[in-house]
Amino acid sequence: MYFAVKNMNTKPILTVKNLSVVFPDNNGGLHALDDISFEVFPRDFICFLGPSGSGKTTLLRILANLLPPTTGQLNFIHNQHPQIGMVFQQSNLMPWRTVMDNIKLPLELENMDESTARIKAQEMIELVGLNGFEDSWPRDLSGGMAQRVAIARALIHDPDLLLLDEPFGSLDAITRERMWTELSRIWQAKQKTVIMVTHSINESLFLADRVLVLTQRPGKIKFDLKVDLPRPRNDDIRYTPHFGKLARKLRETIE
Amino acid sequence: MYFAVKNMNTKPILTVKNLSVVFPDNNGGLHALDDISFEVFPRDFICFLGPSGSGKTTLLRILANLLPPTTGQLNFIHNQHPQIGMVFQQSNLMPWRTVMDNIKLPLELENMDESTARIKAQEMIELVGLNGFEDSWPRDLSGGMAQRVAIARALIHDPDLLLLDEPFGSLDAITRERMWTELSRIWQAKQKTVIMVTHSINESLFLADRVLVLTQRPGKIKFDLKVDLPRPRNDDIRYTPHFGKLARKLRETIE
Amino acid sequence: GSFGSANDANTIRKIKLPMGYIPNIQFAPFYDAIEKGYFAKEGIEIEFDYSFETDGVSLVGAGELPFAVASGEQVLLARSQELPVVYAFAWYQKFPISIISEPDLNITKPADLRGQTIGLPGLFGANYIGLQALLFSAGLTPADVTLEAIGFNQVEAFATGQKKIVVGYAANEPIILNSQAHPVNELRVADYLQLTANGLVTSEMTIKDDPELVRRMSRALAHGIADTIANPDEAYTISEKYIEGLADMDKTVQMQVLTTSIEFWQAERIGFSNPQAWQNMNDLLVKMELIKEPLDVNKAFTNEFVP
Amino acid sequence: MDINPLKVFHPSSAKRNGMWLRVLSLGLGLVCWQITSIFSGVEVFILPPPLKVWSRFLVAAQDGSLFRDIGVTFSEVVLGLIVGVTFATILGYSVAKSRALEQVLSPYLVASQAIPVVAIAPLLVLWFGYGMFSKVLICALIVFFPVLINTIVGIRAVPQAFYDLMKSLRASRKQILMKVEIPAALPIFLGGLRIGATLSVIGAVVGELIGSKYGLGNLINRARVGYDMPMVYVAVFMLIFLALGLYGIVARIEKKLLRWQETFERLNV
Amino acid sequence: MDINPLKVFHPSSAKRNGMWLRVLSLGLGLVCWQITSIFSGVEVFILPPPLKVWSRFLVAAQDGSLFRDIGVTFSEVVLGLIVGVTFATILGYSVAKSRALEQVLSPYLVASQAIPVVAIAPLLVLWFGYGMFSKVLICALIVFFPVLINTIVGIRAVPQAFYDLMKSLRASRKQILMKVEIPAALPIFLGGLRIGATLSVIGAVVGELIGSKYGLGNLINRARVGYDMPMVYVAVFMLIFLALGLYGIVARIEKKLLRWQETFERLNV
Ligand SMILES: Nc1ncnc2c1ncn2[C@@H]1O[C@H](COP(=O)(O)OP(=O)(O)OP(=O)(O)O)[C@@H](O)[C@H]1O
Ligand SMILES: Nc1ncnc2c1ncn2[C@@H]1O[C@H](COP(=O)(O)OP(=O)(O)OP(=O)(O)O)[C@@H](O)[C@H]1O
Ligand SMILES: [Mg+2]
Ligand SMILES: [Mg+2]
Repeated sequence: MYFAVKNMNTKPILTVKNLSVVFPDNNGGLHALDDISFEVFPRDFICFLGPSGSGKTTLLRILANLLPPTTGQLNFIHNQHPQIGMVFQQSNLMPWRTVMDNIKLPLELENMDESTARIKAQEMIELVGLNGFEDSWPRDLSGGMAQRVAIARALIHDPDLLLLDEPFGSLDAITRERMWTELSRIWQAKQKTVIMVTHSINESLFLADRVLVLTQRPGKIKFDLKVDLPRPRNDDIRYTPHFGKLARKLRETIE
Repeated sequence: MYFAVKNMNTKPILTVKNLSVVFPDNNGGLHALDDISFEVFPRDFICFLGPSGSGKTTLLRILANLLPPTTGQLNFIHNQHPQIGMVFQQSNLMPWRTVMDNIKLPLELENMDESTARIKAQEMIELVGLNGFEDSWPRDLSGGMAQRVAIARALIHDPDLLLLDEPFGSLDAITRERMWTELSRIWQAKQKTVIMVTHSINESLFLADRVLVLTQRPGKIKFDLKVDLPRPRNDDIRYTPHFGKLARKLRETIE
Repeated sequence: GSFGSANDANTIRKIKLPMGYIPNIQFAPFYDAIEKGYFAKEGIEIEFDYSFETDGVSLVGAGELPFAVASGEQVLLARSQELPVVYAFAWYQKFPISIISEPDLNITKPADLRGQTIGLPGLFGANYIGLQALLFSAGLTPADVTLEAIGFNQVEAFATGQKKIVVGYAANEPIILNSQAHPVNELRVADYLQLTANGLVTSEMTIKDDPELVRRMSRALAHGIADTIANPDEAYTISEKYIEGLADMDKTVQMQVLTTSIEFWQAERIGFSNPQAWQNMNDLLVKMELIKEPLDVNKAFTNEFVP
Repeated sequence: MDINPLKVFHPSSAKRNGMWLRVLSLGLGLVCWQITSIFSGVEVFILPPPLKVWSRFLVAAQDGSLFRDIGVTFSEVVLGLIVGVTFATILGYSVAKSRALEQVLSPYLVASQAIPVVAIAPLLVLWFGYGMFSKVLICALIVFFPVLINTIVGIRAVPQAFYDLMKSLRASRKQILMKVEIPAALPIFLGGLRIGATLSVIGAVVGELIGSKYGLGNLINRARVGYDMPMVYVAVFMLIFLALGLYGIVARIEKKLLRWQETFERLNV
Repeated sequence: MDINPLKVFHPSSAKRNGMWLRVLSLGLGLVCWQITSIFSGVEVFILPPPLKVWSRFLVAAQDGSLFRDIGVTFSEVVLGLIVGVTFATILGYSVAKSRALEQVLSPYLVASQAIPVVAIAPLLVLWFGYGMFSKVLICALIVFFPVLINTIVGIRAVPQAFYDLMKSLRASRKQILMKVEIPAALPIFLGGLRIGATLSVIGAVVGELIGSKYGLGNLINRARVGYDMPMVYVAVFMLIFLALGLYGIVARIEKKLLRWQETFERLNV
């Protein structure tokens, strides 16, 4: 058992400064995010918590370079956008690709050769428990199965930065906890940086080093919680007093 | 405070007998549901719990008459399909309708006059906390907001039977609990029957009279739990020993 | 089907007349005859129909219409396919096709065409038949020249120098080209061979059921032609009423079209068909393999109704 | 890494830009034409310069006959469009809903497109006369197919989820049609209508060439026979304006009904 | 309430049904035709009965000239289709991506459709000669527009979410094109191709009518001038078969590439 150690002399790989987003609408624009600033260090696991409509998805879209901020800055280390694995809030599978082909898409984009790609994809399929559905079309999957395909797709190309938008939202308790454990394992083994949006306090405490809570629209950072629970965390940790204390703190800020 | 009383001499409004579903596939068909039988009484609030892919959505689709079962029977009282309000797993909003128009769709189908419909829709919009977004297009909503629109749409026409497929999946803790309370209130006030699919043990215990647990594919009913917690239930009930006991029971069957 | 017959002279008979071409100064005799009441006097009211020649002949053959204006070879071709059409009145006495060539080529007789490339609308119709007739008259065959199908764009092809020899109507393309300052040499088919040309076509049924109608049509038309020949200026003025846009066109050119056409209408007895011209046409079509075996030309035309 | 500030979208400025671009593009076209007609060496009576066409237009406009021709062709085009679109939509919807119907009808539908009008002209004339009716029929025939195909493609692309929703609400067939199928198929259907609108103009001209008294197709014929090339161009331009007008109407309808799509006004495509 | 057992779908039996339906429908069509030609009172040389057309076909097939005409028209149609589709796809894609380009080009694109070929035939002939090229050009021109419009509609219908996904994976423009835009726009694009395939046949015939030596359009002209109506019908049928063949190829491609759609084979529509 060890503690996640924040190495204070590594440089942040991402600095977000005074970020705001205004969407055009009919009366003066909709303020989605307001003056967001934070830093992300290598190997951080950050969770964003916040009410519906507080701009969490918008923030992830900015980090993934899918949306330019209205004002503010976003700086990646070496001014270079890292390789990203993203799970969108909707599973976002291509209906013309089978499960297998959806999962190996990122490898295809890297021009990996077909047979290696298939082997890797098969591993991911096993990881998310979808053996036997390799050749199914997305339309024939259940909601949770589609989400698992999306998770597999985000992880397969071993990205530096994982951006996860409620990735476990429609998974049952068991599958969800299995995925938590898997994600922790991958994060520790492969030295990834993870930024994840979630609704679940338990989930954020189980997984994150740090939880950032956003306010109601326009989203501002209301609370920055360092999660100093020992790792690896397992199910028992939820019944420890420290966990309870952190959970209560989060619950209070949210309310 | 009172207990939900099962009136044993009322007749079931719905009897499901030996229901099975096999989807065609390339090797012998995919068994989604196997030999499902249960009865639903008026004013029941039933939750289905089960792992991803166990056939929960399939079951709701059969109850809504969207899919014929491969074998087995489904009998509604008086052989008449009741009026249904359904929340789908995907929010299923029509992209060419604004929030307001999406919510009042069921009233339009009943040919309610426009002004009354708008007033009712406005009430629902307030209920789900979307004031100010009446004229937004679905593409400009956040995931949770879209889900709330879908919930409003399912409730607006005051249906006899509510079929809810993970309706609160992508809502944050606060909104979710507000919606729980609202749903309980509506259920009690308006004498509805509710069949709901969920992943959350807490959610099922907080809301249901009865929790049915499905097995891994093919889905069979593995466990039928009567939830004899007093109503109205509020947040405190979660910390009572009886709640804890029921939760542990469910957790054990699921694992 | 059949159309009503038996009219007394008092009732006006409405007749739809397919002209085979769009309104044009060449139809001046028809306009003249209407304007001066020659048709009305015969109890006939003409409604012009400017559609394709073959459609008109088909409809006459089918008994749907009593008359059409068409060329002689059409009658033979149609009869070879068992359409009972009969040519009752010869309007054009001479075949109106010309070979138009650059003066530099110095083509003055059909034999000069040997080895040349010739542009014509297509390998069908009056242009094709006229050209073949001319080639045969000089002992040439189509194999001795190169034929290019260029559509009805002879003027453009010639004016831009794309084709140095084209086939066209004597009363049309050469006049237009001259008016655009393009001098041309012209070989007229009519100068080498007598062939039957445009006239009034009717059917065996009409002749049997209502010979009087055919006679009356012929009479009115003969008057129109005679008057036009006698007084082209008057006919031109009348035509302006019937031809949309004629007033906007270059009058000297159009007048020249009319006077050139009149050369082809001149006859001792207006409307009379020359049996030799029919025989020649028959032979030509057989030679061109457009009809399999010679027809009895005497059934194809009649001079019985010529005034 | 600096990222550009988000540009808030101004619909009015975009519209103004569009206008300018269009005017500029048309002006450029005219200049090109003038230059070609001067330097290409093509004779004036084959490719007249724009000014000559313009003055021919002024003359023709004064005597009123031009407007009668425009009126005739316009009526044929619009009537043909209405008839063709009506039948195509009804049939397209039925075919989209029934594989069996498609099997039975598709050979005939394709065949109806491949038959050259000239070939069946005598039959058309026999059955429908030389009047406006036969031209409307030809327009309708040529409009029919694109609208049909796009109706089929549009209806088949309607997501199953919306049918489920409507069925769960016990919607009638008519309600499903009105509230789901029409709006969902609209983008593709309107694409078919765009194609149909321009093809209808072709149809009218073809019909008029077979045989007619008035109309712009007839005017072209008349002018060509008189070697009045400027007039041919005037007629061609009237046809172009007719097509542009119809197309513009469809585009306007599209803009209004498909506001919810607005792919362009989204922030990043 | 009893509910019918779910019927498991058998693709092979559906296919067999389709064949039968099609044969039945064609047979019925022939019978109708024979009856019409007997009882309608229309003369044989305007509407010849099927048997007469068949025997004319046998005669024409023997001397080989029919196949030369078919070959010529076929080449024109296919080449025109290839050229038209290529340009339409490239331009449609560009226009779908740029509102400005659309503003500049759309008047010309619509205009190009409204210009009757007959009116500019002399120019076409002048610039492109009398050979196959000008016919291919006309085919391409008529094929162009439907494919263009459907490409635009198709590309614009691609969900934003897939662009987001591809961008997050740092896909290149080409990869976005190949892996998202083409497959997503395919159903609508193939609809355009269906329309284009049949229109291309019309284009070839129109082109041949302007001036040609060979080809089925030319054959129709020749046969009509010779009052050989059965031959006209033989040529018309060859054109129909050509169109049906091309359409069939597109339908086959569609079936193969759009397996994932399979709206029909879904359980409840
Ligand atoms: N239309 C279909 N065709 C073929 N198989 C299907 C179809 N719909 C569902 N299935 C299969 O049936 C099984 C049950 O699916 P269902 O959607 O009912 O699961 P679920 O319990 O709702 O799961 P989740 O919690 O992940 O939403 C899955 O294995 C799925 O792949
Ligand atoms: N493209 C857009 N145009 C206009 N408004 C938008 C757009 N995208 C998001 N918004 C608005 O921005 C706000 C924040 O949306 P966002 O999707 O980031 O919320 P969220 O925190 O992810 O919520 P949820 O938990 O419900 O998914 C919402 O009010 C939404 O309506
Ligand atoms: Mg979100
Ligand atoms: Mg489900």
